[in-house]
Amino acid sequence: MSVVTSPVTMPDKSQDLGKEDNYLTHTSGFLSWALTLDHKRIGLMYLAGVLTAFTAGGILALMIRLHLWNPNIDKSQAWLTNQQYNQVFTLHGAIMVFLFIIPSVPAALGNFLLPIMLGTKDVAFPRLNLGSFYLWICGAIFFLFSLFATGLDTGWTFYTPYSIESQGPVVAATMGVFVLGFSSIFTGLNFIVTINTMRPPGMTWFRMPLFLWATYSTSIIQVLATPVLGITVLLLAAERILGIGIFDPKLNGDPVTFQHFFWFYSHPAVYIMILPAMGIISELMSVHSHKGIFGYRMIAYSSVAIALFGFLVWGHHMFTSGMADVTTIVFSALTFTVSIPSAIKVFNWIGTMYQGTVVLNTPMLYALAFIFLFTIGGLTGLFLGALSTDMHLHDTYFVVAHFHYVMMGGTLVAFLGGLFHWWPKMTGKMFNDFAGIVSAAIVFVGFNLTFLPQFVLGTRGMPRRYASYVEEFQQLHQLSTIGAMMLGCGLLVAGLTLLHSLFYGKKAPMNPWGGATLEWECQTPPPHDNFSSPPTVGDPYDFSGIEYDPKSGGYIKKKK
Amino acid sequence: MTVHDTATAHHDDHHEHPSWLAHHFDDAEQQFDSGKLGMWLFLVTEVLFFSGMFCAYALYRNRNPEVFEFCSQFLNEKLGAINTGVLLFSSLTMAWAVRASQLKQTKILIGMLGATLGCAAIFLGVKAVEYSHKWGLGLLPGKFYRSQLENPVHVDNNYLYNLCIVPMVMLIACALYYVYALVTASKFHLRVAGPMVVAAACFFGGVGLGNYLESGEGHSEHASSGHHGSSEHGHAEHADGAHDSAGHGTEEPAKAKLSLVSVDNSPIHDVLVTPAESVTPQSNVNQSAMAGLFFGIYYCMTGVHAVHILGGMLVITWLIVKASREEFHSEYFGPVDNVGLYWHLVDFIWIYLFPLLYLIT
Amino acid sequence: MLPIFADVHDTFWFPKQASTFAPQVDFLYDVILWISIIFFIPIVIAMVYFMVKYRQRPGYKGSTEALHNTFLEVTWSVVPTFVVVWIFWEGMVGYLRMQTLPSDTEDVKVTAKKWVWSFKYKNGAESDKLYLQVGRDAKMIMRSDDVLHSFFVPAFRAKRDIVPGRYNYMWFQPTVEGTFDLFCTEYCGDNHSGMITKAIVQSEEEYNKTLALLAKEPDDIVERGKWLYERKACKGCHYAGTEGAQGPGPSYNGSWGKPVPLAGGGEVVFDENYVSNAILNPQGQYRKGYETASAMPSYKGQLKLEQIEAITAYIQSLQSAEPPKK
Amino acid sequence: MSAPSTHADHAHGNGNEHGHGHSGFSHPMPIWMLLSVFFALLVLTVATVYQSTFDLGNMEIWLSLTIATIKAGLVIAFFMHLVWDKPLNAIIILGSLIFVALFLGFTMMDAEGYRDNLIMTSTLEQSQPGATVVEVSK
Repeated sequence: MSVVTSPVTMPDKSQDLGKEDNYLTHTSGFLSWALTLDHKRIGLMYLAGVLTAFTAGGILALMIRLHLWNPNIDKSQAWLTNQQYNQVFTLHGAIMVFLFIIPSVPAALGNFLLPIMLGTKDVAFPRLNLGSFYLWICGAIFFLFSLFATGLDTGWTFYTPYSIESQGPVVAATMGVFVLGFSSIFTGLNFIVTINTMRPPGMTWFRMPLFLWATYSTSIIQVLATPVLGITVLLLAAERILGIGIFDPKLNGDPVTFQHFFWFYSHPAVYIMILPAMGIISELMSVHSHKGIFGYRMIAYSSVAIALFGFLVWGHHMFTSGMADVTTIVFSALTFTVSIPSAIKVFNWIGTMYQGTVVLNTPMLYALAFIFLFTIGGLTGLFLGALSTDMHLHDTYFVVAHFHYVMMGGTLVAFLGGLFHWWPKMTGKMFNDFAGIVSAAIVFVGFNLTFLPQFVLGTRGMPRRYASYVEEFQQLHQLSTIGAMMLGCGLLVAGLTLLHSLFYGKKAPMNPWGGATLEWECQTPPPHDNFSSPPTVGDPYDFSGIEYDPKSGGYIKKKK
Repeated sequence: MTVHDTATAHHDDHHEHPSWLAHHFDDAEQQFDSGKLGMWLFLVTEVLFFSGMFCAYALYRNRNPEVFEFCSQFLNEKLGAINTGVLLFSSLTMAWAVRASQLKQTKILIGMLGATLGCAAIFLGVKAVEYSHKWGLGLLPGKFYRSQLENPVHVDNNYLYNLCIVPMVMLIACALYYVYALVTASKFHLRVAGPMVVAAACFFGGVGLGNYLESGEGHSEHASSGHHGSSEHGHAEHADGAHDSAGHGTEEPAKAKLSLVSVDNSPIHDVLVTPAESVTPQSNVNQSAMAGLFFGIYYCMTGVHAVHILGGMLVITWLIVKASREEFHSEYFGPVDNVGLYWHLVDFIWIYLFPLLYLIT
Repeated sequence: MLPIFADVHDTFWFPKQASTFAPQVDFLYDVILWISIIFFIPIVIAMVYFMVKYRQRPGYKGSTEALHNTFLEVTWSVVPTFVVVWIFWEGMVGYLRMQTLPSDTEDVKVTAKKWVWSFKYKNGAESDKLYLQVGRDAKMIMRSDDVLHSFFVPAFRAKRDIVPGRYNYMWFQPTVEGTFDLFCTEYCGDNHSGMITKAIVQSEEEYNKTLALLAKEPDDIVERGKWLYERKACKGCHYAGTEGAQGPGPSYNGSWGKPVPLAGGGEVVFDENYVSNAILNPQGQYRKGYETASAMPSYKGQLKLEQIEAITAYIQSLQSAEPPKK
Repeated sequence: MSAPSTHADHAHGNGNEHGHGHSGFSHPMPIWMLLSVFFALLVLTVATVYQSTFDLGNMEIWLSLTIATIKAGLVIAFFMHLVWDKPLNAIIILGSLIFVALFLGFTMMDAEGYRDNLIMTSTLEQSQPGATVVEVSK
């Protein structure tokens, strides 16, 4: 544990490159990273991990889209066989959900930011934090195994009884999910404890940045919902190995019960994915508008409300599976309750821009793209929440488009925005803003081109998970494929922009955007212990007196 | 899970950090509160984790109550009750251990932790008897279910011996460790090795106890037992050949076609059975799609619970090591307290499992 | 004005409205669409307007004060609440209409199996396409033989999962004669996307004629083989066409009378004997290259000897065709 | 929640010499209380075994669950010393029960609703891989 030697007291404005002591240079060597207890390094390792997973999942997505260029009625002309196609979409879903989206914002950005934003030295349980990371690695290995073994083809939902009789390595995949679940639980647990017990003097609940509120709400879901996923996949594994019969209709088990179990986690999981993204947007909108957030309390409360309501609506994934009528109706009614807090947030974000000073840089453009895309995602949810329209749209491309608007147009875009926003803080390097803006534009256009046609496909009745389709759908599919290629290019540009900055980027100032939260009062990149003395906590959205300083290229706080 | 006893004795802060206080905490109380809150949250995840199985239980019991009534009689409620008592006692010793750690009574602390460990081992020993007995009868989960009711069954119980292999190895290892401690006369090693030997031996005590209750006593009573809990001891299965038609008035042995079932994954067990169709009211229930489902749930619930016991034994051993180094005192007893919370939760789960599985009438 | 997307005709946006449910569903869809547009357009306009008006530029300095307006916040919480309550209500009413079975219905027993549909009618007729009578309420009594499936006819705006271990029911009333796509929309394995058939809506007269025809087993042995092939779930896995399509099982085309390699090693001649073995006792008869296919069920007790002969005759009749490449 | 932790000059300078002096957060439980809780639990266990010998019909499960809940309550309140703990911890653990109830409640309600549609498999061929059945006539 060489990492925890005593930190050198930081010189306040050290500008000598190479000699600077920060969390990146504090110690060196492979073990100093592999065994680090520093939340910032763990966050960075998570970041590398989730981005790798995202690349893998993204390549699989492009394979899906390329395969669907043709209707593939004639199998000999098809690029992938049906079995291969099924494996590709299964792994695309599983990797994106379990390895990328769920840990993306909370585990990668959250780990890095949460203690700094809160003004503490570390999370409450640094070892547990490292443990979660290794659990994530372990889960990723299980998934890799599924990828290279005979091929998992159950869909990421593992619906029984297909998952009981499928030839794929379902047990390995479920173990992967189990382990990843615990990784997620421990992260959430760590964050809740950190926020509850370690806030420095002055950091009251309502002085917390909204990102922390969002992370806190997310953590509640992680702790409450993920264990149910754990037991579900464990029972599924037992079902395959021992044939216990709980989910197997051949043994009088009930597949609908599996769906209840699965969605009791997996619906709240949707909020694990989107809530931290909303937190990021709250930060981005206010910092880049240089304007206090509109209706702070409403946003904070709505995060918690979404987290709690999120537990009441899982049944809307099962409207056509033959649930009882009463349950169906109750779930439909509850589903609509979630839409309200989400709507409130959108209005508040727009209200934040009013009369502010809006800087249209890369993070802000991603944030604006988020609002556009997330609003579409949210509104199309109304079609699916209403029972009679859902009877038509369920399990069609409409659903596919809807959740990609929320998960990808929402979470991914916010994640990218956040990544660009905090990149200077994390790496100490500024990226090329123009290239970033170009990437945001391509991603935005490409995304809409990919998924808008899918809404139409869905209303026309194109079912999900089809390796081949009726020829009348071809044009729309091709449009979608073109969009996907474009989206891929946009993401590539974004990635290259960030990579480029690592090597050629200018040195980042302490506060490049003019933020008022604590991480901007911390050195860039932050020192090993974050704050040598407890920071003075003020209003996280008080931008008065923060002014641009041409000398350093960043913002500084003028004393009033 | 627990608070770090981090050995990182560094700090350039204003106040000194003692070795047991992690560098990122301000004071002992903050560290304790964090650890405790973390533990409670972990317990929440445990509760929800088990709730999945309770949900499955409730669902299928509600759907097929007769299956649960029928199958419950194969569970020996005496063993269940004994195990409940053992776990309750271990909870007592664990709570006492927490008290001892707060008062820095090292000897009592080690004794109490050792007692808890021993109780856990007894619990597992009894469990091993229960499991192996059921396996021998073909009372297996789901599709492997092969029970043939209360017909003459000859159980050659090799499963129990197999289950005892690992504990036996553990016992030998602990004994060797104890000898080593004696030889080196190290106070620390003696303190650790003592409870471990006792605990490992307790497992076999549990096996003996279980065997006594399962075979010795049940024997004389089960001849008159019917199926639906009309008798106090409904576990009416194993017996030797003399009992063949006693529990089964409706059937004439002469008509019975007997099958010889050999299960080939272990030394051959010859189980004399009648085909299911000759059994009247239970024939619907006594099949893998019905009773098998119950045993699927039974093994999942008790199995996952047993895994938690094992996990608990590991952390208690860790506590014994720490306690032997005299690390705990009134400002630093978080680990004992938190492991205690975990242990009580395991007990808590069993408090529900016992009546729900064993006491259905 | 209202129906911008949905229409009684087959439009670019929606399939034809071919059941009594369709206009209701499309109506609600259109209303929600309008509501969404009414919310979405102002949001985007406000966003773009603020982006331009308050953009950072020399000589402009915006306020930094955090705003908060209770009236506004309450308004934009309460108004959407009423809107979604209405949407919920409409959706529920429509759903209940779909769930309430009318008393006099034409019952069809639907069996879904990997990856074929089978429809049984009152007169004992059986088909792999769904025949319906226009203007008459049809009730589907659905069960699955293996995994989850889902019955979906987009033109009817009707969908319901088929869950193994239980019956699921649905009903609808076709209003237009014609042929419509019938999809399986719940993922069911390798050939999920091939589990497509047609729903054919006919006039009363034609419908009765079709049923009568379907109820009769053809006399010609080859025809009968084909008839059985289509009805006994062979078609889901074994292709018989010449277009080169391939299923999870070996194709019926070609290689008749020639030796074929077996998965377990060795060869066997593709003849009457092999066909009947493979039908009655598929385990151990898998052809090389098809081991990974999902297991074929045994047809012991399901097919009579002369039926197996008819299938054999049908397979034999296909021998001239070239075997498709795997 | 962490209000007391903010007074930084908490007296813990020499951590090894604490002996019996308790700082603010350790509350050793008296032995008589531990023992009496334990005996109460034992008595309840005997009671629950005893009640199972009567045929109480539907009441039986509720009675045994009630006894189990009392026992669980005793364990939580005293052994886990929740009564002396911070209210937050109590809220957390009791709150989790709400979610358990939600989970069980909805799933059960639904299963009850479609119960009539189920096809119960009453006879299945009992095939077990690896088992050979030899028929012996008596």
